[in-house]
Amino acid sequence: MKKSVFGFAFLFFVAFLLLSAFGMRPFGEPSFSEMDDYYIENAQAETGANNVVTTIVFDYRGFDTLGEATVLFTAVVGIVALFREVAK
Amino acid sequence: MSSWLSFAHIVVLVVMLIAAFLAVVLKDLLPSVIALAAASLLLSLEFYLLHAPDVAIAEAGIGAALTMAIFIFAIRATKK
Amino acid sequence: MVSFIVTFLLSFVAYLFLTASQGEILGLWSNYEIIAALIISLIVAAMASRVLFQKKSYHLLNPLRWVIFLGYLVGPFFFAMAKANIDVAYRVITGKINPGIVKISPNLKNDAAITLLANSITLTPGTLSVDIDEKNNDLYIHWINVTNLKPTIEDICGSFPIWARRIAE
Amino acid sequence: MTVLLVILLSIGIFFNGLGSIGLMRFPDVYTRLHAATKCTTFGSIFTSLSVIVFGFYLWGASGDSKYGVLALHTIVALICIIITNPTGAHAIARAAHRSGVMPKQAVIDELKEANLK
Amino acid sequence: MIGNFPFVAVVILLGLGIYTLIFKKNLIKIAIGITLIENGTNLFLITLGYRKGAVAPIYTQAPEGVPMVLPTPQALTLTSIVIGVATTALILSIAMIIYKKYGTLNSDEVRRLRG
Amino acid sequence: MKEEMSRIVRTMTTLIYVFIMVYGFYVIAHGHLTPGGGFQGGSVVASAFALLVVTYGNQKTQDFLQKDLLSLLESTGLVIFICFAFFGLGATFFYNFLSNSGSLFGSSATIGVNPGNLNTGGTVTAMNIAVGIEVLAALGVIVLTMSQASETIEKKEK
Amino acid sequence: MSIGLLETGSGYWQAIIWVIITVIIGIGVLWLRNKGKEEYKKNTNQTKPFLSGNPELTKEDSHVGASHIYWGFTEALKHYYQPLVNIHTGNINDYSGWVVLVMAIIFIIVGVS
Amino acid sequence: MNQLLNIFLVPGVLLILFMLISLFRLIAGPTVPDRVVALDTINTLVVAGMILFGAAFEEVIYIDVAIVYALLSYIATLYIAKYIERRAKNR
Amino acid sequence: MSGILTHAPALVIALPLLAAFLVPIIGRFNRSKGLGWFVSIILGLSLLMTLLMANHILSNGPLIYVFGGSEPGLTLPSGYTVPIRIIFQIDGMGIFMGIITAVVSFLGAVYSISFMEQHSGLEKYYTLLLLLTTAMYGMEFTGDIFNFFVFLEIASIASVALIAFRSNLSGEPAEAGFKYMVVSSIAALMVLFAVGLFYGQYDVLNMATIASVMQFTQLDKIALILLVTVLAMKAGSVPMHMWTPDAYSEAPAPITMILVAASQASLYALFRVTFSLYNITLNTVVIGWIIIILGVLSMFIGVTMAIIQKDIKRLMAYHAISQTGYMLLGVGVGLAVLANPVALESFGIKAMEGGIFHIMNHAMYKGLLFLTAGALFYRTGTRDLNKMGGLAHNMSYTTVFFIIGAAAIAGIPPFNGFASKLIIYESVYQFNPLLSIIAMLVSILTLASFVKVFHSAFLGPKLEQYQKVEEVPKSMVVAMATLACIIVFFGLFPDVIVDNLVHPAVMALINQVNYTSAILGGM
Repeated sequence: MKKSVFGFAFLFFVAFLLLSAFGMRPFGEPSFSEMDDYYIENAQAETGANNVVTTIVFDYRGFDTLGEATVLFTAVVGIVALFREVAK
Repeated sequence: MSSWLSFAHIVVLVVMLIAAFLAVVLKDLLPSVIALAAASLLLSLEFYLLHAPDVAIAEAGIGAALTMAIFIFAIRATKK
Repeated sequence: MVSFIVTFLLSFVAYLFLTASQGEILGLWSNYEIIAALIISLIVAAMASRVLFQKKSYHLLNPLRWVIFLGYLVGPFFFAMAKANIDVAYRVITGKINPGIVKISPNLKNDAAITLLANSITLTPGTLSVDIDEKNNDLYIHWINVTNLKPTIEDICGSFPIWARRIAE
Repeated sequence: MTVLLVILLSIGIFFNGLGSIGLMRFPDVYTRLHAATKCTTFGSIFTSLSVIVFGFYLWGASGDSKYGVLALHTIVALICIIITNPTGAHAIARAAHRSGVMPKQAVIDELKEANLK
Repeated sequence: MIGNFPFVAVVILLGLGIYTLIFKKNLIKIAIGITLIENGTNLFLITLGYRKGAVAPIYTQAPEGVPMVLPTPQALTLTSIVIGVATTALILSIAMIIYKKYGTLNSDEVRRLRG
Repeated sequence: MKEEMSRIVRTMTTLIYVFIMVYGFYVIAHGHLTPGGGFQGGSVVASAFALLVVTYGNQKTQDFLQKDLLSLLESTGLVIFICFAFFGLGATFFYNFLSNSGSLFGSSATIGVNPGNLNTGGTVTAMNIAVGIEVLAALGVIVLTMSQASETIEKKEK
Repeated sequence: MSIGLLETGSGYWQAIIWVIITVIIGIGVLWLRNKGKEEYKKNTNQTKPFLSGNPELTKEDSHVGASHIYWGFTEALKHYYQPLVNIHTGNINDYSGWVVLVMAIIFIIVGVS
Repeated sequence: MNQLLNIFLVPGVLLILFMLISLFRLIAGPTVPDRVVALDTINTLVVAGMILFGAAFEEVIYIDVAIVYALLSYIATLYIAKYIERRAKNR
Repeated sequence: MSGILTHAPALVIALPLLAAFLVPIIGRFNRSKGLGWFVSIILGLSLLMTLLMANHILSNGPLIYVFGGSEPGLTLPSGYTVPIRIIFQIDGMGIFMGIITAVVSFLGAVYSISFMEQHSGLEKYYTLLLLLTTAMYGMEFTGDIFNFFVFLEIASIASVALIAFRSNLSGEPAEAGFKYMVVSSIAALMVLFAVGLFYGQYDVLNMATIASVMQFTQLDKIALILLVTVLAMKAGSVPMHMWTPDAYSEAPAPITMILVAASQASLYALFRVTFSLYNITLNTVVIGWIIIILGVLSMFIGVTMAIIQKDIKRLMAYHAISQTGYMLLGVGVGLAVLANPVALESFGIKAMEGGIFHIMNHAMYKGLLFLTAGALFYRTGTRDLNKMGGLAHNMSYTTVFFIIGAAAIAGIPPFNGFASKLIIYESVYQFNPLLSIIAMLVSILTLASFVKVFHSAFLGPKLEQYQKVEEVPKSMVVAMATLACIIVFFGLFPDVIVDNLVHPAVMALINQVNYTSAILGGM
C-alpha cells in the first residue's frame, strides 16, 4: 500500500522532471553568459593565472572554496570523532 | 566533426546510465560498487568530452580511487 | 641517506620530465620550474624514500642496467608482445583454447627481477602469471595453450629470465 | 604522414576491439584476462604511439613546444598503462583463484595442488 | 530528444538515485543512491556550461581563436564533488558504526527510534 | 591473517607510489596553469596513501605514515589558507593582494594563449598549495581511519 | 504607558498591566485565604484525607507514571492515534518517500493552478 | 591540419563503442572477478580514448587527465582484488 | 571601530572558523577545561560583533560585503550589470536570525563546559560546535545562492557528526545521525539542482540579481517547488518531520538547542526564497496556502504526537515541530495576501510579525526547555519520563526554569510565547477564523502535555534512586538563567523587540525592491 503510493509519487516526480528536461534550452547553447564572459576576458589580467577555473575557485569565489575545505574538515573531524574509540 | 562528437556524447551517456542502473539493481554489494565505479569513470569521460578537464581530474581522483576505497572499507566491515 | 638522495633524484627527473615545455634552461624549463622541482622532490623524498627502499639494496641504481632495460623493452619484449597479440587474435577468432595452470621455477632471488619477469610473462604469448610462491619465487602461470604438462622455462617465456637476471640481479 | 598515422591507429583499434570481443567470447576469467590485458595494452600502445608520432612530427615541423609536450605527456600516460596493467591483471587472477574461481576446461592446475593459502 | 539527451540522462540518474533511496533496504545501497544523485547534479551543472565548438577555459597552450566554455559551472562542480566525497565518507562511517552496534544494515531493523 | 598483497604488486607499488606523489604535487603546483589545483592534486596524493594501505595493510602502513602528523597538517593547511584570506583585509577578505605585485607568485601573465609561467597567479597559487596540503591530509586521514576501523569491526565480528 | 504596549492587529496587549492585575488578584486571594478557619493545625487528624475508611496510600504508590497520564485521552482518540503512530515507522526509506510524495503533490497543485 | 585532427576523433568514438561491448561482461559476468576484468578493460579503453580525444581537440593539457586515470584505476583494481581474496579467506 | 564594522560580516564568519581550525591544534597540547572557555570567548566575541552589526543595520540599512573585491561595497564591476563575486547582504531579517544564532550558540558553549566534561574527544566536539555556528551565520548572511548551499552542507555535516557524537555509548545516536544525513543530503542536492536551474537560465548566482530578472518560467516553478519542499523538510514540517524527534532526542542537550536554531535557519531560507527571490512573481495564493497547510499540519500532528511520548526530549522535539507550524502559519498568511495590498496592510504584516517574532521566542524557550531536559539527564542519567519523579525537591533552579519555559511555550501570559501567539491568533482570525481556532486548540494541548512532563518529572515524592541528586553545576545554571531572563524580558516588553527587530525584518522580507537595489544600485 505505502509502497505503491510512494511509487506513484516517484513516477510523478520523475515525469515532471523529464518534462522540464525537454523544456530546457538546447544543449550547448547558453542563452546568457555575461558573468562568465567577464571571467574569461578579465581573469588573466586581474589575477595572472592562466586557468580560469582555478581563478574562479580561489579568487572570485574563494569564499565558497573556504566553505568547501571546511566541509572536508568537518567530515574528517566527524569521522575521527565517530571512530574515536574503535580505531586507536 | 560535431556529429561524431554528439554521437560520442550519447554513447558515453548511455553506457554510464547502464552502469548506474546496474549499480542500483545488482543484489550483491560488491558488483554494485564495481558498477558504481564504472559509472563514475564514464561520468569522468563525459566531463572530459564536455571540456571540463578540471572536473574530470577531480572525478577521476575521487570517484575512481577514494570512493572505491571507502565503499570497500564499509562493505568489509559490514559483511555478514 | 642514500635512499633519500636517490628518491630525490628520481622524483626530480620525473618532475622535470612532466614539466618540460619552454624556458631558459636548455630551452625546456624555466627557473621557477627548477626551484619548484627541487622543493617538490624534497617533499616526495621525505615522504616516499622509506617506501621505495625497504630492503636497502642499491644495485639497481647502476645506469648500465637501465640501458639494458631499454634495449630489452624495444627489442625482444616488443617483438614477443606483438607475437602474443597475434596469437590471442587467432584464439579470439577461432575460439581454440587448451588452458591450464603450470608452475615454473626461474630461480630469481630479487624482487625487482621477479616482478619484471612476471609482468613480461603477463604481456607475452599465451601466458598470465597467476600466483607467486613467496618462499622460493616460483611462478604459477596460466597458459592458454598447454602443450607440455611439465614445461621448461624456455617453453613458457623464452629468454626472459636471462634478461631479467641481467637487468635486475 | 597521414598514412603512417592511419596504419598505427587502425592496428590499435583492431587490437582494442579484439580485446573487448575476446572479453565477450572466452569462457572463464583467466582467458578473458588474457584477451583484456594483452590486447587492450597493445592496442593502447599503438593508438598512443600515433599521437606521439604526430606530436613529435609537428614539433619538428612547426617548432611549437606544445606539440612536444603533447608527445611527452602521452609517453608518460603510456608508461603508466604499461606498468599498471599487467600488475592489475596479476592481482585479479590471483584473487580469482584464491576466491575459488577455477579455470574451465583446464588440462592441469598445479596451483590448486600447491594450495598456497 | 537527441539534442537534449544530456538533460534526460541527468533526470534518469536522479530518478535512479531517488528510487534507490525509497525502495532499497540496505544502508550502503542508500549511500550508493546518494552518490548517484550527486553524479546527476554534477553532470547537470557541467552540461549547463557547455558551449558547442568551444574548449576548456584554460589559456595554457590552448588552440588559438577558439571560444571557451563557461567556467563557473566547473568551479561549482568542483566544490560539489569534494562535498560529495565528504558526505559519502561520513555516511559510510555511520553505517559502519550502526553495523557495529546493531549487527545489521537492513533499514527495516535499524529503527529503534520510532513513534 | 596476512595483510599484504603479493610480491609483484608490492614491488610495483613502491615505484608507482613515488610517481603518484610526484604527479600529485605537480598537479597542485601547476594548478593555475594546467587543469588541476589543490583539490585534484590533494586527492591524487591521498590516493597514493590509499595505495599504500591496500598493498601493505594497516600495520605496516603506520611505519610510513603517521596519522597524527596528517591531522596536524590538515589544520595547518586550513590555517594557512584562511590566513591568506585574512591578509587581504587591507581591501577585503579574500582580496588577491599578491597578483601583479611583482613579489612571489606576483609576476603578471601574458594575456592570451601562452605556455604559462609558474610564478603567476598571486594568492591563487598560494591558496592552491594550502588547500592541497589540507585535502591530501584530510583524505589521508579519512582513508587511514576508515581502514583501521573497518579492520577492528571485522575482527570483532569473528 | 507606551513601553510594553504591543499592537496585535485588532487590539493591543500590555503585559505589565496584566502583571499588576495578577498581583492585585493574588493579594485578593491571599486576603480571602486569611479569612479561613483559624483552628486548622498541621500534623493533626485534620490533614488526613478521608478515604471512606480505606487505608491511605503511601507516597510512592500514589505517584502516577508518565505513561498513565492522559490514558483516557489517547484511548478515546484511538482511531486517530492508531494510523498516526503507524506512519511514524522510523524507517529511512519512508523518510525519503514522504519527501518525494510531498514534492509530487505540490508539483500537481502548482501544475494545475 | 584539421583533417589530421579528425583522424583521431573517429578511433576515439570507436573506442567508446568498444566500451559498450565490454559493458556486457559487466552486466553478465557470472562471478565478481569477471566484472572486475570488465572494469579494468573499460579503464584502459577510457585512457586510450582520452589520449585520442586530447589530440583531436588539439589540447595538450587534456592529457593530464589520462595520466591521472591510468595511475588511479590501478588502485581501484587492487582494492577489489584484495577484497575478493579476503572474503574468500574468511568464508 | 569603523574598520571593524566594515569588515564585520567577514569577521563574524572568519573568527569562529579560524578558532575551529585552531582548536584541534590547541586540544593536542591542552586537554583541560580551558578549551570550553576558549570557545565560549570566541562565540561571545562573535555575539558582540553581531550586536554591533545589528545596531548599524537597524539605523543605516543593509550591510553589503563583497568578498575579494577591491572595496567591500563595490558590488558591480565597471561596465557590467551582474555581480561577479560572492556578496554578503545582511538586512533586517538576516541580522534578526544572526542574533538568535549568536545567543543560542554562545549559551550552548557555556552550557557545554560542564555538561560535556565526562566525554572523550572534546576538542572534536568543540570544533564541530564552532563549525555549526559558522555555517548558521553563513546561511543567514549570504546573498549568493551557491554559497548558501555550501553553508547548508557544512551545517548538515556538522550537525550529523554532533548528533552521532555519543555513538560510542549506544547505537541510537548513530541511527539518528544516519537518518538526518540521508535527509539532509537529499535536501542539499535538491538545493544544488535548483541552483543549477537558476544558473542555466539567467547565468547569475547572486540572489538579488536572480530576483531582479526572475520571469517565473516552468523551470523556475520547478526550482521553487524543490526549494520549498526541501527547506520545509529541513525546518521540520509535517509530513517530512520524522527526522526531527530522532535527531533532537539523541543529540547532546546543548546541541539540540543549537539544532533548533539551525532548523530555523532553514526556515529563514524558505522565507528568503519565497519572499526575496520570487516575491509576487509566484502564485502567492497557492504557495501561501501550501505553506499554511504545512504549518497547520505541523502544529496539530506535532502536538498530538507529543502527548503520547514517554521520552522527555522526544516530546519536546515534537513540540518543536508544532511550534514551527506557528511560524509557517503566520508567514504563510503574509505570503498568501502578499499580492493584495489592502489585506497585507490590515493583517498580513501583523501575521508575519507574529510568525517571525515566534522564531526568536521559540529559539529561546525551546532552548531553555532542552537545557532543562539536559540538566535532568545530567543528574539522573535517563530521559524516560516513567523513571523520573520528585526531582523538584533537589533541583530547585531547574524546576523554576522549567516552569518558565513551559509557561512560555504554552502561551501563558506574561511570558514571550503569549505575545507572539496572540499576534498570530488575532491577525490570522481576520484571514480565516478556522486556522486561528486550530492554533488556539494546539496551544491548549501544548499546555496539557507540559503539565504531564512537569507532573511526572518534578512533582511527586522523592524516588529511591534519586535521593542524592544535586543541583547542576554553575555554568549550566548560568546558561539556563540567561535564557529565562530573556524570556521574561521579552514577555514583559514585547513591543521593544517587535518594533526594533521584528518589524524591520518583516519589511526587509516584503520589500523586494530594497533587496535587489542594494546590490544592483538604484532602480
